Amino acid sequence: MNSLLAYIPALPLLGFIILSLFGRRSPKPVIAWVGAGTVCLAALITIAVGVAFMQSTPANGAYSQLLWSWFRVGALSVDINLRVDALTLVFIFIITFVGALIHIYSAFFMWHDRDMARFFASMNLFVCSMLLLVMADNLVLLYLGWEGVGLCSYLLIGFWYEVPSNSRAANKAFLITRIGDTALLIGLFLLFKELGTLNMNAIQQQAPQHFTTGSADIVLITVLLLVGGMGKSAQMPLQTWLPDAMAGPSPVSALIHAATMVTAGVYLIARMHGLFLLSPVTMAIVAIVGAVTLLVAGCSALAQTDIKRILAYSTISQIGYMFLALGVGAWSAAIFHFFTHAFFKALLFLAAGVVIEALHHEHNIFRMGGLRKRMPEVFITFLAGAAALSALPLVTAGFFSKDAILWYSWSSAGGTSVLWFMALVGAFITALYSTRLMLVVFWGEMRTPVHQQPDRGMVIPLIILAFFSITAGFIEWPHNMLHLSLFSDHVQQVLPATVMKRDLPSEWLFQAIATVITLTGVYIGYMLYYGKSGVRWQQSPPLAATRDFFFSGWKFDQLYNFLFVKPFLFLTRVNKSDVIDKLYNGIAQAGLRLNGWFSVSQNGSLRLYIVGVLAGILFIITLQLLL
Amino acid sequence: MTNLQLLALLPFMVLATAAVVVILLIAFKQSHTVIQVTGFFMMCAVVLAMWFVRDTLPREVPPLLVVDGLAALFTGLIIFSVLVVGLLSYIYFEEREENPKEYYILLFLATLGAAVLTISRHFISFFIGLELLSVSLYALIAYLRNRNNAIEAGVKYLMLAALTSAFLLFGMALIYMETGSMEFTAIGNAITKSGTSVLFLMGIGLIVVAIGFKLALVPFHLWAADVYQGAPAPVTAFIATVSKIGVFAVFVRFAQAIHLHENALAVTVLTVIAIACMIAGNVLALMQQNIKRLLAYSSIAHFGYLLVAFLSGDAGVGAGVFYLLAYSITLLSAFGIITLLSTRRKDADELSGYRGLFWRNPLMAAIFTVALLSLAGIPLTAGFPAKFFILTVGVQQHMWLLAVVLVLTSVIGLYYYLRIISTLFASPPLSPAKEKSLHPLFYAATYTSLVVLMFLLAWLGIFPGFIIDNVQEFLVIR
Amino acid sequence: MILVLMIGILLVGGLTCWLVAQRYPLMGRLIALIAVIIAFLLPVGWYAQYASELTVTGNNWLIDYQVNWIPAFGISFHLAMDGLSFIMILLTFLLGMLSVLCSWNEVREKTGFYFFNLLWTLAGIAGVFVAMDLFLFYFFWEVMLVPMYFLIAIWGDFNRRYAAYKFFIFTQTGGLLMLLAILALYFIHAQQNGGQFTFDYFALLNTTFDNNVTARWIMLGFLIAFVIKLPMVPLHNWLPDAHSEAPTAGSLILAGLLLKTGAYGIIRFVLTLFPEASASIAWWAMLLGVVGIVYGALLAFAQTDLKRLIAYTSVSHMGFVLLGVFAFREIALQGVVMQLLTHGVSTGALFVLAGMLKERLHTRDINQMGGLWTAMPHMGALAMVFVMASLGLPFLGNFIAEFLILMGAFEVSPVLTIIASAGLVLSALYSLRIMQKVFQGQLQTVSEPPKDLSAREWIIMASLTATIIFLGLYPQPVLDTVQGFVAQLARSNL
Amino acid sequence: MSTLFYISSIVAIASTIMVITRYHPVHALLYLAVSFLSVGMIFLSLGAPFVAALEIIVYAGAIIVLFIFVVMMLNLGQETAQQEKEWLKPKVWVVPSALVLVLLAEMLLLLFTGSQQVMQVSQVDPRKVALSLYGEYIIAVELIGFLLMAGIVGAAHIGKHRKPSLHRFLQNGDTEKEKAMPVREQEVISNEQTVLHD
Amino acid sequence: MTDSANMVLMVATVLFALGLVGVLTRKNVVFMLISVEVMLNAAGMAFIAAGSKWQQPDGQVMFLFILAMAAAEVSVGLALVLQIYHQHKTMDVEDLKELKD
Repeated sequence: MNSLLAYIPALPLLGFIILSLFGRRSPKPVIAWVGAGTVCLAALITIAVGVAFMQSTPANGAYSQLLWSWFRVGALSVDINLRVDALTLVFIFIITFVGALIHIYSAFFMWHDRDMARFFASMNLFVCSMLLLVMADNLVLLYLGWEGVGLCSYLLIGFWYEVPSNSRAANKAFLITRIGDTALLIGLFLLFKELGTLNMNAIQQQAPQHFTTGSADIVLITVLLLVGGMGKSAQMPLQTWLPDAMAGPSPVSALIHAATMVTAGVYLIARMHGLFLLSPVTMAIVAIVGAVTLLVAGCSALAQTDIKRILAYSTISQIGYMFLALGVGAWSAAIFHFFTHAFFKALLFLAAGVVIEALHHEHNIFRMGGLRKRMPEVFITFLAGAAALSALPLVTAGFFSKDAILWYSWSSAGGTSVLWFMALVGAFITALYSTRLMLVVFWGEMRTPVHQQPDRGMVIPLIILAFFSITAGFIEWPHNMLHLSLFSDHVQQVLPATVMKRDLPSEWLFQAIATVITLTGVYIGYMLYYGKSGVRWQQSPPLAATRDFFFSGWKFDQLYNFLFVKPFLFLTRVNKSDVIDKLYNGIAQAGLRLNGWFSVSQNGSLRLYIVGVLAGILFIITLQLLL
Repeated sequence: MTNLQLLALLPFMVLATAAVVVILLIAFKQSHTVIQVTGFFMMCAVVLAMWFVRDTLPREVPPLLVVDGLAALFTGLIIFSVLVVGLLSYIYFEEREENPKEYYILLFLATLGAAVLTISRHFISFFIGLELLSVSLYALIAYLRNRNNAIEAGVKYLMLAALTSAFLLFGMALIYMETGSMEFTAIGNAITKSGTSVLFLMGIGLIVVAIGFKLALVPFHLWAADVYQGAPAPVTAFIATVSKIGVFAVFVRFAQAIHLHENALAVTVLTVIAIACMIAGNVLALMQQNIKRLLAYSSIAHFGYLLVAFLSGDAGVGAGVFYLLAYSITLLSAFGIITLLSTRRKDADELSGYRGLFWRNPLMAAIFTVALLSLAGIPLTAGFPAKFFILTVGVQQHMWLLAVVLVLTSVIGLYYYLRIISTLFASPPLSPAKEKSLHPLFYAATYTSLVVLMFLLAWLGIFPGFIIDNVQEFLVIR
Repeated sequence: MILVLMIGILLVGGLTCWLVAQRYPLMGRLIALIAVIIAFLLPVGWYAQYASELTVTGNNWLIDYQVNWIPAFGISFHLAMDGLSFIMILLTFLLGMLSVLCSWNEVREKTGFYFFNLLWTLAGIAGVFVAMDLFLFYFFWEVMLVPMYFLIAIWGDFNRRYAAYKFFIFTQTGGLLMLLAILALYFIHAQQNGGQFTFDYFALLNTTFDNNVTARWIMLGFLIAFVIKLPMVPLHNWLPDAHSEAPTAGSLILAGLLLKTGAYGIIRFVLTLFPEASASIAWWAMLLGVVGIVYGALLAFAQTDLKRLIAYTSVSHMGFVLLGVFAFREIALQGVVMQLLTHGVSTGALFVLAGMLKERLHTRDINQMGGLWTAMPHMGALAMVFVMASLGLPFLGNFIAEFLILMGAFEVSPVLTIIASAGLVLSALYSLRIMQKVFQGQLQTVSEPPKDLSAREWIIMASLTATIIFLGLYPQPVLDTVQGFVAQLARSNL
Repeated sequence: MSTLFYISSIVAIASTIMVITRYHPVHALLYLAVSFLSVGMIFLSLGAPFVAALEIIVYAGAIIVLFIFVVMMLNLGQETAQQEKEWLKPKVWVVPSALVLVLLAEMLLLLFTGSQQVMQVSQVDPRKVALSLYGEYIIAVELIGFLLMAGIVGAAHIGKHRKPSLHRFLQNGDTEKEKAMPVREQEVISNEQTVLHD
Repeated sequence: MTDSANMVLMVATVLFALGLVGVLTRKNVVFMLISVEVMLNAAGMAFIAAGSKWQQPDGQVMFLFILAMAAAEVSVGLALVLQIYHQHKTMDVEDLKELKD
């Protein structure tokens, strides 16, 4: 199996190379086949690898394949070495499998776009980078994938580059994640300085001996890694790029900004759990960041009108859950939520894409409505996704993963009631905005006519994803219901089990509360948005103000604009022509001025020249007198 | 006077004869061409004579003269320069209606004066050589007397030269008064015996005035630009090279004899003068639009550099000689171009006239460019090793201040050299300048000699070793 | 001998170009191309033949050629090549070939003289990289300036004369100070070794300084020359003007090669000749490097002139070099060498792109561009590659370089490295701005859209792209080649 | 002897002051003659009768005549005096004079600090002068001949004027000057020949 | 001290300075030439004094040469004066200012 690993990222890479070199002159079917086919093949190989892995776990818990030595300098030795263990397997499965579905969907979705080749090239490159990210055995290679996905995200957000706002959004996404990336890079330096290696396994092994728990170094390292994760995963306070990133085509949002790339932060923290466990402070920070983010983003999602932005905020919020889980040490719960979330959020985005396409690129949900009848397949799959998102009990995958997080946020050693409460409020909000989305888009009267029905090729991926949105949760049941823990058993080959508090109340109680809250959310949403009542109640001034506040994403953009962008622009504008240049020009000017003064002496007057001679002799004689 | 002494003076006698021969030729109403060719061969004869007598050196001709390696070097330089100046003069003066014949008398007399300076070891020969040079130069500068500026330049030069001659004489008198001798070596001995006195120093100071005037050192430099501009181009070349070489030669000899470098006062004065030269020369040239003036300013700066070598004492003589050689070749090629481009009415001294020269006449512009680069001290040209050697001796003698000033001021210098160069290479004006077709033979000869000069510059720039070795060999002859 | 031949071919080729082009204007470029290719093949072929032997002996110095030049002053014509030199020579001729190709159609008048200057500049640069006699080094140092001056002053843009002056005067100031320092070193060495006057690098390596102050002053003389070339803030002001006004090939050579001579000089001379003195100012140098990174990035972001923008990015990138060099760590020094290579390639490529854009649009103002991806997708894609290289994206060589530099420097000064890393964010800012302003947005041209790359341009860009990707994915050969020198350097400076 | 020296010194200084302050050129030249005469007296007092004579013959005789000749030829008379009067405002001369005064003061100061040994003035008779002139300094004499030749050729060339109306005068001027030194030039050439033959 | 060489020298110095004043203050070229003659004469006087002091003929020999040189100089100088007068109709050196920066 080892030798197969390289093909997983290599196939999409091949697709990228073919498409970028010959894509413009290739006919569309070729593009589609190359673009989607390579990823599908990768998915097949992944499944083969996965099956082999399940059947007989390799000796050291991982497959690995050394491709070539990247660079070796002194003590630093970095190889291009792929490594697949249980955790990676989950990720590459999602990446290739969901990725393959999205690629298939895109083949139809992008059919009419003249830059289809560029789209698939970027998508393939993305898949390749993302695979490298999760398959890397050392942090530098991880960083390569990390930046690579950033690049592809940038390329795809700005895919329709003719619209200036799109390229602005792309830049913003790249820059904000870059801040995180840089922090990550510094973390790497610090790690290397301390441990002398960047191999992740080696780090995990050496860290406990090298660092004492909670020491400044380890806190610093983990915080830096965390910041890196926050950037990629759009966590507070680096979350502002994700809503804008929706400028890209819907499949992009589905793949990159919902299913895979944005969870890279989760992967990183999970992967580096050995370090994080040594730093309780950072763990607490992770949890708090996650909790705060899920609330803030959830509230923002409530007020959005753009369908994709709702989903984007929802994504931020859901990743907040994952962070929360990571922070309280519920490693497998976090990864499980990533697993289920990938399906339903990808589904929601793809479905939204179909809707938007069908309504002449209409993004505003309040100009949609009544699509239930017109687009039944879409409606049903969307409903499955929304249900999973709002975690309707038992029947959706979202319930199983989110419930675990809620439970652990109280019960794990790192959990507290506050975190639990925040998560609970988040669940309520999630249910509320999911309901709002469903009701406004699919019920009510039709405000924009549907002008085309989705292709079959687009619907099939939707159905497959909907299926998984419902059923993916069944592999992992809460302990008190069913003793089925396929997922956590698998993941815990790599990740430690969650440490629990003692003397906990019954888990049933929590599940009941969560269920009630979720249903309440759905109900209130139904009350507020069913029919035409949706708009009226928002007119009162305080509510409107709150709505606007939420709508703008808690004014983070404005804040950053004021704090960073404006001063930066001011600084660059003021110094556009380089102050230091003034200095040299000043010297040159002084030279010319001096020339002017000296030149006066050359006025052609013989008598002045004689005075010059006199001055000279006076100087000499005076000097003689003085010496 | 023994035969050997006479033999040693043979080159100088040939030089003197040249002047007389020219007079005779004029008397026999020979044409300009004949005079020119004869003069050329006479100068060649001087060179031959030098070659002929080289084995008898060093030879003292007490009390006035001494012909040694240093003298041979400087005289060689002078004769070389005069050869080129003579060649340039033909084209230049033949174009003008003036009678050019007496010019050669004066030219050779001035050369004789400069040559005498190089071999003088006595105040009298020093003084007479200097005056022979000066008096001939008065006439040479004002030679084209119908151009107002020539007369003006002549008067300025004459007045200042006479004034500084008076200073020189007074200074000499003071020294004589103090030491009882006018021979350099005797003065040196007297000084070592009794130490320097006030009068002696004052005398030195006054002599420095005269030398400073001739070498156009600050603050005695004010005439330079006006005279360079007003004088005919070949004469300017002569002033810039021959006259300065001669004066520098005697200054070196004098300074060596009286151990000037051990005198704190003199060193201080010369250091200040050197710095002032480097700064003033370069700064004055910055915005100059007239090439002849600009070269005047640049030569002020260059003699500031040369003073650094001078101040290094004996170690610097070799560097100084090399510098003067490089400088002379450079200036001669620059003035050669100016001469070639000058028209009947006006010298080609306006910078604007050079615009785009490279595209009209690449060879000429190339020669000029190489000359300017050499002045700026850029490698591949003679100016670079020259400046390098000076810096070397400067650093060797720990004259950091001078070395740093030299470096920084040559940066200023770069600016105006580059300014000319970029003018040469700028897009040419629309009207094409007409080529001269007069005197194809001499035109070609001048051209060829300028090309030879350019290659000399390059050769010296790349392989200065040969010359340096030879200079060192010559300097040992003393 | 091969080194002499290599330089000689360029010099002779230059003259031939000039002479031939008088009669046949279009022949010049062909001769130039052939000359550079031969010069390129000479060391490469030589290396291919002897590489195996070299690794066995472990001798750093691959070729050593020495003849007397001016014996009176102890000056010899001493050329030698080690791994570092070899790498720089390769870069020189790679970019040299591309610069000839760049000028293929751009320069239409005075071609002979143009290629003469181009080849002589290359010869000077090549000479700088292999000269092992300080006088000879200085000689070549200056030789590369003059033709470059002409390239800028004659074939440059509107403001060319100003730029050319500035370029020349800045670099010459440094050069002359270096000359002073060389002389001081020469005499100190002679004093210690009983009057044995020599400018030979290997001999001077043994100079010891009994006085720290002297050593520091002499070292500063060298350093200033090199950091002006590098350039280091606040001595960088010649660069934006020179780069933006130079013709494309000129910018390519300036950014790709001339700046590298400064870094090469620091590594080769400052660090080896004055280990203690350079250690004593290391922190300040690193600080200035970091200032350069940030300051250059800020200015790059502010520019609207495309070539100027790219020029300031060079300032920023070269800050990394300074930071890395003065960290004295093997990792950082390897990074510096990588940075020299990759920056040469990536920034060179950006300048080539800017030149192509200017050829098509007749402007360098990015506000007048926009949406060019639509018209020129290939160029857009290639621009994307190099923009990404400039912001240090992995896959591409610049990342390796900056990563190694920062990693090495981090051990020495974490704070400075962290600030330098902020430069990475800033580099993203200015780099993306290029893409955003030039290639994204609506196509602005009213008339017919500009044509995409021609075959010749493809060759240029493809070779650059291949190089940068190769360096990004498999930099080990380069690292191994310079390993010997760098490791020794790091050891002796620790 | 000393009385003669002092008196003639005072006369010399006084007349020199008059020279530089006169407006009329001829007046100035006359004072110059007086000054030269008194300097000749000083030479006499210093025991140098030969040069005292030459001073009077050449300076007062030849050179001043030359000046007067030019002054008369150019007709510099009352008009020039008037001009000079206008030019010589205190504004013009105060500063330079002050500078020179400073110089003078400094030089005198230095002279006073110098050695003060008493000089035994003794006659240096013309014979001694002549012997050394035509003995060891013979080359200098020849060179001075060349110097005069340069002066003559130069003056001849520059003095020429192309305007026909003035041509005659100028021709005269040249011949006059040539007449002033004909002997010397002959001397020069003969010396040259002797040297060559010896 | 009456007959010390210094005394003569002082007189020479004074004459020299007076000549210098003349050169500096007069604008008429003829007067300037006259003043220069005064200076040369003063220098010659210093030589005579020095010659007497050392009882050598050299001082007087030098004086002779100065004399000859002064003559040559004056002849060229006056020729120039003639030209100036013809061309400029003035003797004022301040009018000779065409050559300048």
